[in-house]
Amino acid sequence: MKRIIAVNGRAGRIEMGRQGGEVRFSLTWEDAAGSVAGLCEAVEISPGRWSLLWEGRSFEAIVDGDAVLVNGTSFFAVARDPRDWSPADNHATGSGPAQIASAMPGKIVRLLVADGDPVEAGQGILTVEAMKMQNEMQAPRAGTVRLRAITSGGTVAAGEVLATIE
Amino acid sequence: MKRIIAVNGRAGRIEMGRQGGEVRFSLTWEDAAGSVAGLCEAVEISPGRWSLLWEGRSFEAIVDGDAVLVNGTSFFAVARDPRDWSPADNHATGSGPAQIASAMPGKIVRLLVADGDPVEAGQGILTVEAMKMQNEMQAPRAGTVRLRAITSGGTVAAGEVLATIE
Amino acid sequence: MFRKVLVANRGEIAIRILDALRRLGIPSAAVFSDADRAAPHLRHADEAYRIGPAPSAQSYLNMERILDTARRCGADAIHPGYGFLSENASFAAACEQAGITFIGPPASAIRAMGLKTEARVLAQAAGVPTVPGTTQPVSGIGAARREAASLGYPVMLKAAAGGGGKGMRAVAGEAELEAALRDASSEAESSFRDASVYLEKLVAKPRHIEMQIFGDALGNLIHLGERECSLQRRHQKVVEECPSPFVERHPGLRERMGAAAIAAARACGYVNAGTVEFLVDEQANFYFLEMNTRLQVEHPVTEMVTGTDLVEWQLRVAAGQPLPLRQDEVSWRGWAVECRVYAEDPGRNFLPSPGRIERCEPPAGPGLRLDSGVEAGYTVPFEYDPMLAKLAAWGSTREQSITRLRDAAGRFVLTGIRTNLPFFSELLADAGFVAGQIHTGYLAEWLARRTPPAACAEQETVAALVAALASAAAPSAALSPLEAQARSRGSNWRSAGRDSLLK
Amino acid sequence: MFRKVLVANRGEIAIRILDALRRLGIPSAAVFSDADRAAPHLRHADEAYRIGPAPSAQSYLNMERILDTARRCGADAIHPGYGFLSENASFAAACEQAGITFIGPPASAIRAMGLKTEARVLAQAAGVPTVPGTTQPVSGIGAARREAASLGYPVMLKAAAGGGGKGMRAVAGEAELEAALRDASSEAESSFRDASVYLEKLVAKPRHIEMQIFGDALGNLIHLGERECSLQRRHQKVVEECPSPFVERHPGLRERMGAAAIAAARACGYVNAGTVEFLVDEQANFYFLEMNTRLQVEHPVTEMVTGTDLVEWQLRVAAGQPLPLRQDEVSWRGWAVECRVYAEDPGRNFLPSPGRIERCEPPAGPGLRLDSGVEAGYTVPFEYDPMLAKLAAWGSTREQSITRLRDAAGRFVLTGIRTNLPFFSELLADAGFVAGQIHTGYLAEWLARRTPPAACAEQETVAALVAALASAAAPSAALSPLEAQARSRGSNWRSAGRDSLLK
Repeated sequence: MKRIIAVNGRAGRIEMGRQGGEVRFSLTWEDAAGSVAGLCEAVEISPGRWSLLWEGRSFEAIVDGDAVLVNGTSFFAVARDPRDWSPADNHATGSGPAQIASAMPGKIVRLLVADGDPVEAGQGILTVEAMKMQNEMQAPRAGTVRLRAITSGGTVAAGEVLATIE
Repeated sequence: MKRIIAVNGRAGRIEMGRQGGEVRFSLTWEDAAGSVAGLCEAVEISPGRWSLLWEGRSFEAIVDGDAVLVNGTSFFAVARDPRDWSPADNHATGSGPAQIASAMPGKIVRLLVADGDPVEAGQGILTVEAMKMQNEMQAPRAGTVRLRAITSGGTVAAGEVLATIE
Repeated sequence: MFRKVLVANRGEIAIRILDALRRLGIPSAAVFSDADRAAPHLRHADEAYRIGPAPSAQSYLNMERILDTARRCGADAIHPGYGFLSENASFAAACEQAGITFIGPPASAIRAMGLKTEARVLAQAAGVPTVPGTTQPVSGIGAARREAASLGYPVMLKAAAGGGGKGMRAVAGEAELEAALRDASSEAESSFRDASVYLEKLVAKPRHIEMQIFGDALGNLIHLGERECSLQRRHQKVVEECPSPFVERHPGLRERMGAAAIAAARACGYVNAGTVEFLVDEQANFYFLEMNTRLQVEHPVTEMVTGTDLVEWQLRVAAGQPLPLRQDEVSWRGWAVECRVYAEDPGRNFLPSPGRIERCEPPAGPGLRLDSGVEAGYTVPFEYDPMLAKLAAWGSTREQSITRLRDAAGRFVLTGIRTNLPFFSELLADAGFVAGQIHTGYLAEWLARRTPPAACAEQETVAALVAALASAAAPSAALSPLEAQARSRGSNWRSAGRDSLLK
Repeated sequence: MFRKVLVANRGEIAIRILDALRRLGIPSAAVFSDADRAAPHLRHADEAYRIGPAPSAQSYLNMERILDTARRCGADAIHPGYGFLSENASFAAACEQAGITFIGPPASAIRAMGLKTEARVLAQAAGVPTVPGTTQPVSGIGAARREAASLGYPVMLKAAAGGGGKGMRAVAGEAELEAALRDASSEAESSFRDASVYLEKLVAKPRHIEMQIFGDALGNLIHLGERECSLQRRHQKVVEECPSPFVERHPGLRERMGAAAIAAARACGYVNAGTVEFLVDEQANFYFLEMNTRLQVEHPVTEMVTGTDLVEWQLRVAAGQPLPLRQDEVSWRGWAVECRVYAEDPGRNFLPSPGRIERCEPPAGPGLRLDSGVEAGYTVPFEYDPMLAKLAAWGSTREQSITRLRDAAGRFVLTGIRTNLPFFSELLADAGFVAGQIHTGYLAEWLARRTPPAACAEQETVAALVAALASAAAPSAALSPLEAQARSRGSNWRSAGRDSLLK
């Protein structure tokens, strides 16, 4: 099995194969800071909870969305089958209008511009409130703002695109 | 919705219907000790965990296999759609050879009789051990014992039929 | 005792109080907003009543609705917890008028301590020290020079109408005074349309140390020692401990601060649990800041060290019973440290992180205490504050209590949302904190200077392996690896971009 | 301190020790059998090594394999926990020979206390009282009359070769003696092929009270007070507390029992944690029973009341450090009660209930402590003992600690398997227990006389409603309602049929 992986922003490739109860693996980081290969025993104790024994060392790893909690330390970690992935996937974020997405779920407490307004880079577009804290979303570049169907007082989900800058 | 229910061995019938966020129900016990009808608000908080508000009172109920834990007290409670159930279902346990099922998962530590032996009521058939405790399974009535494919040292599941008395 | 007590709060403090009521055999009623139908606190109560829609103003702050609910369900007392209506004198008065016991101080005491300028005058009259300074605006540079000289440098210029750090200037010596006065006045003018500024002695590296006091209706007033709450972020306490390492090093200080706190409380006719907050300078001078006329968030550390149950005391005292202990029966054993577990992402500048909790597996073992408001499967709503739980550890020494708490923070598995637990794992290992060398500015300095710990290479490898193994079972990867590469989480707090949160 | 410590145990006690090692910064190694690959204790250790198949004899009792694992992983000390190899003098000696520190007493002390008859002689020689009686068989009815008269009635006839209650007769007065001697001898003959019987003073309604002692390698020996462990089922402790309500009522008794326990320990050159068990009669006479030369299951209640960490002490003392406290520095505060949470079904005569745990949601709040060996999703194996966790509560009074523990037992959600938590909810409310009127036979009497509480009609209705609501979502019902009717669960312990469990 081969996977392209990224752990806390560090990219690499991993190859592994089951060998009896054990997993033989070879991990190569793209930053060329070295590679690591070995044999470990990995057991999924209950859904999402893994126990790994690797050269005597005991690790607990818990899958938490796109993070993995290893002995209490959280790593942003994703893996993808290279066959499911084409280089084109990487262009999605690079081009087109800049998107303004909510960093957290919450309620829109203020719209600071109107749809179609010209905006400067860094200008406040709207304010989202959650848990008694307000977070101002700003224009990543200058342009014309296009508000999605949002209203002051409405609720938003984390990552929801609220506006674009054209 | 109609259900035939049994709570800690007490049988009854329940009819209920959603009414907005609330459930209107009517429960009749077969022992004629009364019936109870009312309106309650039932929410499944997370899978298997319920919060019920009934005339102001707040209850937490957790489904635990064929039991329901209500505010910390466990009730053996099953419900069945009357359409899925025919009176014939009740005859399964009444007739045929008597079954000897393991009361707990464990290991067979001793076979006390051989297949085909005549046995008295109450005679020990085999001994199952779990958690340092041994439990002797006895013949519920006199007859000829038929051992299933079991061996001393083998493991058994809870409720597994180990022998029959013909 | 009471026939039934309504708890006008939510979250961990509602559960703390509801559990105490159940243990005392007193029937309890919870209240909830529409956002809280699934909240755990309902299931710790005998009864639960809806009091309105999600916004606090229409539910947990809705006095009429809460009083009406209490009346209708037959409650003869209301416990307000902390926050919400707990320091609302009108609510306490409305309870009194309705013949319902408000479990807290009399409305008059809340009112006396509620206006901070009046509280300061009241404290001074009771002989409790306040930060030296003028209470009237300075009338010009000449007057400022004279008053600053009599206070002694360094001094602080503060806008009379001020707040939030605007119109404030620290002045180290007379040479800086004129320019500072000009700047502060100008900033005060533009911020508050009032150029008046006044002078206060500057307290360098102050500690925030507070005294827990308790009074009964028979006139007894005692203190239960101090809590050190100097670790603050944006004026919010994040770690509290009992006793204070500073007070421990200064014999007699606890007694002097305790006496001052009791004097302040007596001056306003205080009954029930209260906390007198002091600013303490490096020379062990202490100055009255304000009085919190309610149960404090951080009461567990006092309970652990004094062996008391302050919520039980609140109920008993509100029912007219005497305090369970005399002052000379109060004793302190060992040390307790508490951290406030919040739904916030330390990896993204402590941005709120409401949402569904997948796993909630608290640590267990000697000396640990958890006061929790959440459970696995619970969706933390975005409408209320981000506190999920309070995790505290007792130890026979300060070192042992810190070690236990740090270890527990690292082993607390709470997934689905982000929490500040990783922040505590690191902060509780900081040498300055472990040495007890803290002040109210310490945490901001620490956050600015800290170097994120290098990732453990073995753990990084295990994370990669498990991500790969898990992907074999269930292909997730909504992000491409290059997108993923742009994201990082965990220890990179300082570089997480500029602070875009508004208070 | 040690380079690395191997913990030769499993379950909650392995976790208790591994956590203490981690907090002290000492690298740790766990061991596991094939049945325990998924057990939580592996994940509390830095390293984990397989030591054999499921049966204890081939894994946790496999001395060579454990020693070899310690050598190969570089451990310089082994903590045996309790049970398994903890009281095995040969293992302690083998560790000593291999240059590995056995964290416990010297092999010689284990050996001296291991043979119960020798231990009794050793205690007598050290001036520690044992139950008065003959140690030689009585030679006939005349001798029996003389000896019984000198002991004073009531007396107990015991088979010299006996055990398990066979050949035992209680004798209230001389009139009963001759018949009782005949019956006892005859039963002894048929049970053990040895008709010899001897006489002991009968201790009526005895309490089991034990003293925690601790020694260091420098010759210091102190006691940490007593634990009352009189609530037993089949000679197994089920509830333990510190202090003992009986000792509290008898001024000076703690000091006398403590001195006796220290004398017994000193007589065998004791070092590290140990427990001297006494039988105590209603007149506060106490008699040496035996010494447990290891950490005791119920050590948490002593820790909670004395504010100590006995596992940490064990490690420090084993590393040659002196005891952290002198006798006059030991203090007791409040009360702690513990219950042993077992995988057994009180509704079916306490039948073992291994299997998969679905939910594991321990209670939280003031004064609670959990020492747990399990988690949600864990399958409790049938190969080992049924202890899942120890739940304990501290309170400033005995009443408060009992109330907190009872409440916590009732709120502990542990589903998928059956546990004895409902049994504790009921037992901890028993008036006799609450009054502290207990003895070693109390629990058997209580189980025989208890009336199962009537089901709460409202809860019964809710159970029916939720069963019906849940069936609408997922049709289960492997049983027809009439089959289901035959089954019942929960409170019907007494009528659960005859006891078919063999010891």
